[in-house]
Amino acid sequence: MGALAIKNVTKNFGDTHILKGIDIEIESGQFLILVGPSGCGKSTLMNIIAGLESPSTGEVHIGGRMVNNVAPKDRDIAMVFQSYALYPTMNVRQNIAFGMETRGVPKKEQDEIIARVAKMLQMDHLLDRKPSQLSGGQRQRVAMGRALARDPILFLFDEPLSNLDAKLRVEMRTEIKQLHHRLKTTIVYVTHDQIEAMTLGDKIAVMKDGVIQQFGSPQDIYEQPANLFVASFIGSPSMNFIPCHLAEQNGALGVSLQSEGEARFIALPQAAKLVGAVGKKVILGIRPEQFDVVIDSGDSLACKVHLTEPTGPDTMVLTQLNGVEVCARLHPRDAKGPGETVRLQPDVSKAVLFDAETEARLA
Amino acid sequence: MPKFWRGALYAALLVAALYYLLPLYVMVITSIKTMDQIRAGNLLSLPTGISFEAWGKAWSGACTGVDCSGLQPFFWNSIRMVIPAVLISTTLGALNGYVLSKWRFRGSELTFALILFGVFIPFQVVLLPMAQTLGWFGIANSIAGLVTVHVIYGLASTTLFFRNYYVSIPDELIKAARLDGAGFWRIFLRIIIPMSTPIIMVVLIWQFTQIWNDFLFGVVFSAGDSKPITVGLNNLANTSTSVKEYNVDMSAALIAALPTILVYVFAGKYFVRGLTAGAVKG
Amino acid sequence: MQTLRITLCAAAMTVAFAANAAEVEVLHWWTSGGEAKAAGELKKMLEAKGDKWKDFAVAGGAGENAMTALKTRVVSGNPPAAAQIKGPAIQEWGDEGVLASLDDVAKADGWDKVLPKVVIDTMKYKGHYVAAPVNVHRVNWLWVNPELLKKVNAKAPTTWDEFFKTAEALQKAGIQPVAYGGQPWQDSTVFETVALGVGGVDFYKKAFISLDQNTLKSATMVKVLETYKKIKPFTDKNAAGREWNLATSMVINGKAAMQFMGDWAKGEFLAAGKVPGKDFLCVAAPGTANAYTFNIDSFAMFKLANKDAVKGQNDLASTLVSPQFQEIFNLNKGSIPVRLGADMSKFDECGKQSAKDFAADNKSGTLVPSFAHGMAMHSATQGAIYDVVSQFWNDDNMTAKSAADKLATAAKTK
Amino acid sequence: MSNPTQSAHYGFAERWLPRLVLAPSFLLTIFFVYGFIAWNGYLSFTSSRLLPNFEWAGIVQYQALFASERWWVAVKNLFIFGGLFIGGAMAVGIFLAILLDQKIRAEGALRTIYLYPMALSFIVTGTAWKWMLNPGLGLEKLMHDWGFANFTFDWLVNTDMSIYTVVIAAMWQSSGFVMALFLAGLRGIDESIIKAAQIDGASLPRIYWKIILPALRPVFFSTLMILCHIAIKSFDLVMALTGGGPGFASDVPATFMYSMAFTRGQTGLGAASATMMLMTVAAIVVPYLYSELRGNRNA
Repeated sequence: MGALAIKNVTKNFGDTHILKGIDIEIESGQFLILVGPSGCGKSTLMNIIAGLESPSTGEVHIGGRMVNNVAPKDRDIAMVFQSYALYPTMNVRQNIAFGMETRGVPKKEQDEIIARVAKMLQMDHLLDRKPSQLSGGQRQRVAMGRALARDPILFLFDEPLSNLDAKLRVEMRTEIKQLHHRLKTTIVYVTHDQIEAMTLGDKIAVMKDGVIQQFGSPQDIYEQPANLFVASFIGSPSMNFIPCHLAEQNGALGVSLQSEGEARFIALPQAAKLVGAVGKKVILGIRPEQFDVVIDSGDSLACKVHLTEPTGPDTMVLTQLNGVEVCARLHPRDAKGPGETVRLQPDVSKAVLFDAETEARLA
Repeated sequence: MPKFWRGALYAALLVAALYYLLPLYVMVITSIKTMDQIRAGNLLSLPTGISFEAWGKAWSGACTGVDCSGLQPFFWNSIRMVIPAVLISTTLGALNGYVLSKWRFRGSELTFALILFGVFIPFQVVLLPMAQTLGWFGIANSIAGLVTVHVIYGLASTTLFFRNYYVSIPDELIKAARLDGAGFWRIFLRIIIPMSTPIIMVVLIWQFTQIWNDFLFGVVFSAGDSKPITVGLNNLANTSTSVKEYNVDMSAALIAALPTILVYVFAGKYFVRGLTAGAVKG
Repeated sequence: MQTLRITLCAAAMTVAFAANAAEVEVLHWWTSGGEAKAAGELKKMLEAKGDKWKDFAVAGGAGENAMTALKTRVVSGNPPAAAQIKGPAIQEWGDEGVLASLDDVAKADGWDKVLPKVVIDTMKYKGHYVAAPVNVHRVNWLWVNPELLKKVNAKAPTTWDEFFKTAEALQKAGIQPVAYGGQPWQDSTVFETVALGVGGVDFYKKAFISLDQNTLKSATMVKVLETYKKIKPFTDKNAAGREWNLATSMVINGKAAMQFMGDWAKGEFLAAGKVPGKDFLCVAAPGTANAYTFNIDSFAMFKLANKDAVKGQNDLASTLVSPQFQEIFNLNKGSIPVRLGADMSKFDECGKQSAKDFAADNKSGTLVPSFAHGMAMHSATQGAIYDVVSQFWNDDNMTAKSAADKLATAAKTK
Repeated sequence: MSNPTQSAHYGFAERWLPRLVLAPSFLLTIFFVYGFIAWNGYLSFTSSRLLPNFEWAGIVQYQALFASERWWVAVKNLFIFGGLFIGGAMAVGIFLAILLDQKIRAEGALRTIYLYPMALSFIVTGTAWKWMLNPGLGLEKLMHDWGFANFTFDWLVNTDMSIYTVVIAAMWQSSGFVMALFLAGLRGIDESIIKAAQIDGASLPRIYWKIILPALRPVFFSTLMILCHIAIKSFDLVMALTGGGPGFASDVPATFMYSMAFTRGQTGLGAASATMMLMTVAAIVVPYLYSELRGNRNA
């Protein structure tokens, strides 16, 4: 059994069902991301893993051991909190030492561990300061140091970067990733930021309304989203969703796209999976980067540019297809100004199709 | 801000200060006058000379009934009453606040509401039942009885103060400490208490003044040798020989007020600071 | 019955924390000059008998705070050995079953023989002595500063007409005619004196002992009230809340000419070194020369579990009634001894007069209990009547007629 | 998501300790507050006189209470006193807090001066106030000495006005505390809101009236509760200053109860009046507590 296994865990507060049957299993050394909008239950799940709350039903296994009835301190875990939760009246050294003190680690050993952790996180010079004398980034570092000192089999990170400014967040993200590479410990990481999820995770569990929508590798989730929600949540700018009808034309299955009065039938590659859905309302999902600019081609559409958003390497071009706003990520040299027309060709080989009613992926 | 308004602002503040200081001024000035000066002047007139005779008399010589030991014994009674009462009620309040904010359980909110309502009951309601109960416990008319009464009826406010303060301490701190292996008591002693200085100051000051100044419980639940200073003062001020010695009355009043005034002068800033730190939240 | 059981139960518990041997805790509110001196004498005599006096004085509000303290002490099962209780209140406390019998002491000291009947009746609850009397006060005195009266060529008034004539003359001469203390019990003290003077003994008895509705609403009562209110213009504005002895000192110091007050006021005159008959006069209040409103101070003894304390109680009771104490105490307090035929030689004119009148009025049946001093009615009724009297005195818009009606209603309070 | 920390299944101590710690206070409250309320409630239906007894007498005490003129005077006084005192202390306190918030020199000293009356017992200051308000000794005499012969200030001894002297003294005692509470609130307000309003061109009074004071709603309510509670319980204040007088003109329910139950031997009537006081308090406090605790749960 892996480092962490969650089996059919539910959590109810009275009539409110926070978690509705969660199943997750990861291997030792993996980096698991729990991602989802606020209120999806990810923090509750985290607390259950930590033992700070108990599940209504189901089991939590850590390191192959059923820990439902094990106190948080005995689960061999460490946690980094969103607010860092540093003890305000203790200096950094005492903050790190507190847990070891409680566990009865000899003083000498404590000092060694603190020295090692401080060196690893380059915060030797902060050891005698109080949390109130530290910057946000430094506090974050101390909070991680406190977790590292524990040397647990499982690290829990509860949105550790969301209180930092953008630049620092990127830096710390990298640092956490490096740390993971170096230490090879198992990490469970809660975030609502999909970029963090993509960049850090070995495995991502996308949650909504107390249910795991999809559990898989970042690439899986990006390319093969299980449903409309996952597709919309992961990726920035978000995937374009174009309502259309699935039709058959000349023996091929496809959808019709319209722009500026012009209509094109686009044949879809995964025809085999779609046979049963012919005639249904579907939603075509195309990521912004799956558009190419062409001079003229049978499958391309003339689109009028409404707005451009240059980001440097790319330029986002907003236009309309089938009456909905669509964003295309283009090379700056291909982008046209607002009011001008650009011919776009969707690359449907990677496009996905959702059932308009169930929002589940068809292909 | 224009100069004129700035001036008006200070003027308003000074007028207010005079209003607050007037009774104190009258008390101090009268206490150091002799009776002749009091008769000759009016209540604001300055003394022609300073005399602490009245203070001495109020402290150790003024008579109530056949007892002429002044306020001194009552003062020590109050000290012996106020110290344990304040410490016990503060400790209990801190523990209650800690549980009610950080270790909630089914029914804890209801318990809080029940305790909180205790702040508001008119104390006249409890006098007779309390007297009987203290009799049962064998601590009627003793300092121990008074301490008990003050602890019980101080609980509601101390609990409220601490609970409201602790609510503003993030729960994550408790979670972190639990992951660090600390239990209920260790978290309280090592994490919560060190963070509580502002609110402890508020509660100590509050309880000290409340208990020191109490008259109702004092007059009802004390006997000859356990009377607190407010009762002693009342006896003294209402004991009238044919000449009312205003200077002795005022000195006695000031002696009775001195501890609380000193507390406010020297610790008042902690009081305001503590209130700012969350005691009045919500 | 249940009360009794609870009290007994509580009393039993006091055993565990009983006070030191033979320590007599005495609750009283004798805190003013003359009173305190008198209490000091009692303490001395008791200590001569080997008992320890534990003072439990509660000042303020004519014993209001003291009653509160007493009540909670009794409820808590830890009553003082003795408390200053008098009049019908003795019966009320007796009803609660908390008073101790003094029959042994009374028999040994022959109280039945030496005390007048009115006193004996008051001290007994259901045939047993439960309280020891200390003195008899006459309430219906008028205290006069003769020097001030001389200035307007007046003599001490004996009728109400004279009184008001004198008062007007004094006022014209720029002298404050009446020293007054505006506290409910003082309001009622003056009121009952007026009632006795204007209405007479029978009226007084019917109104304040029988609480007869018709009498209380009668035209006489209206007249009494009107007369009472007529005094107000002759008092000063600062009277509200003033202690009685401060009012007395106004007469002593020549700031006011007269005061209606019981004979405890004399203690203040004497303490100020004034000589009766010369520096001040004591005369029966207008229209009351042949009547006597009495106020008997007494100490009721509470049941105590501690045997030694009981001995102390008996010593105290015996001392209180003893001729030596009666003399010393009453010389200080301004009242007269309760014992019949006590030696009055050391007493001053006022005291002698009072003793003589007491004996005479005892015979003629014109001895009436003072309601203002809790001698005539239960405390609840008395309180309700206090309320009406004080309200009438203070509220200048209230008519005498409506006050009389309110008195009648108040008298129904149980 | 901030859920209250929940005890998990494990750990007997952690599950029961909180309850155990709270238990003494809970039991004390149940017995000494609610038990005594019930005790008192029962007494109000008995014929208790000098001492409590337990003979059932029905509602006679309430009938007597409602028929008592003095009780209604006390109730009326409570409304006059409560209204003026709460309004006055609130207004003065807020005003002073705003003034002190203008970056004043010697703020600390002024704050202490405004706050110190809170530290004093009315048994103490009543002595001084009584003297100052006494027409023959205090202010009136002072003004006469200064040559204002027609100045009169006799509220203390005036049946219609004596309750207002209680208001003056009570405001003196409590307004500084209100000031402290509001000052604490003002210091907690985000300065950028004020800056934004200044950029919008709002005048200072307008900023306070429209933006800052509304933001202090919670402080306002807790202060209101504290003042209500002081007003209803005010006892030593009235006792020390007027003793309920002249007559019973400045009686309030607390002093009414005290004199009935303790000096008049009408314990049953006193208990009935205490029950009425309690119900008044409950009518104000219970809805407040309810909304307060509900609010906390949703926060």
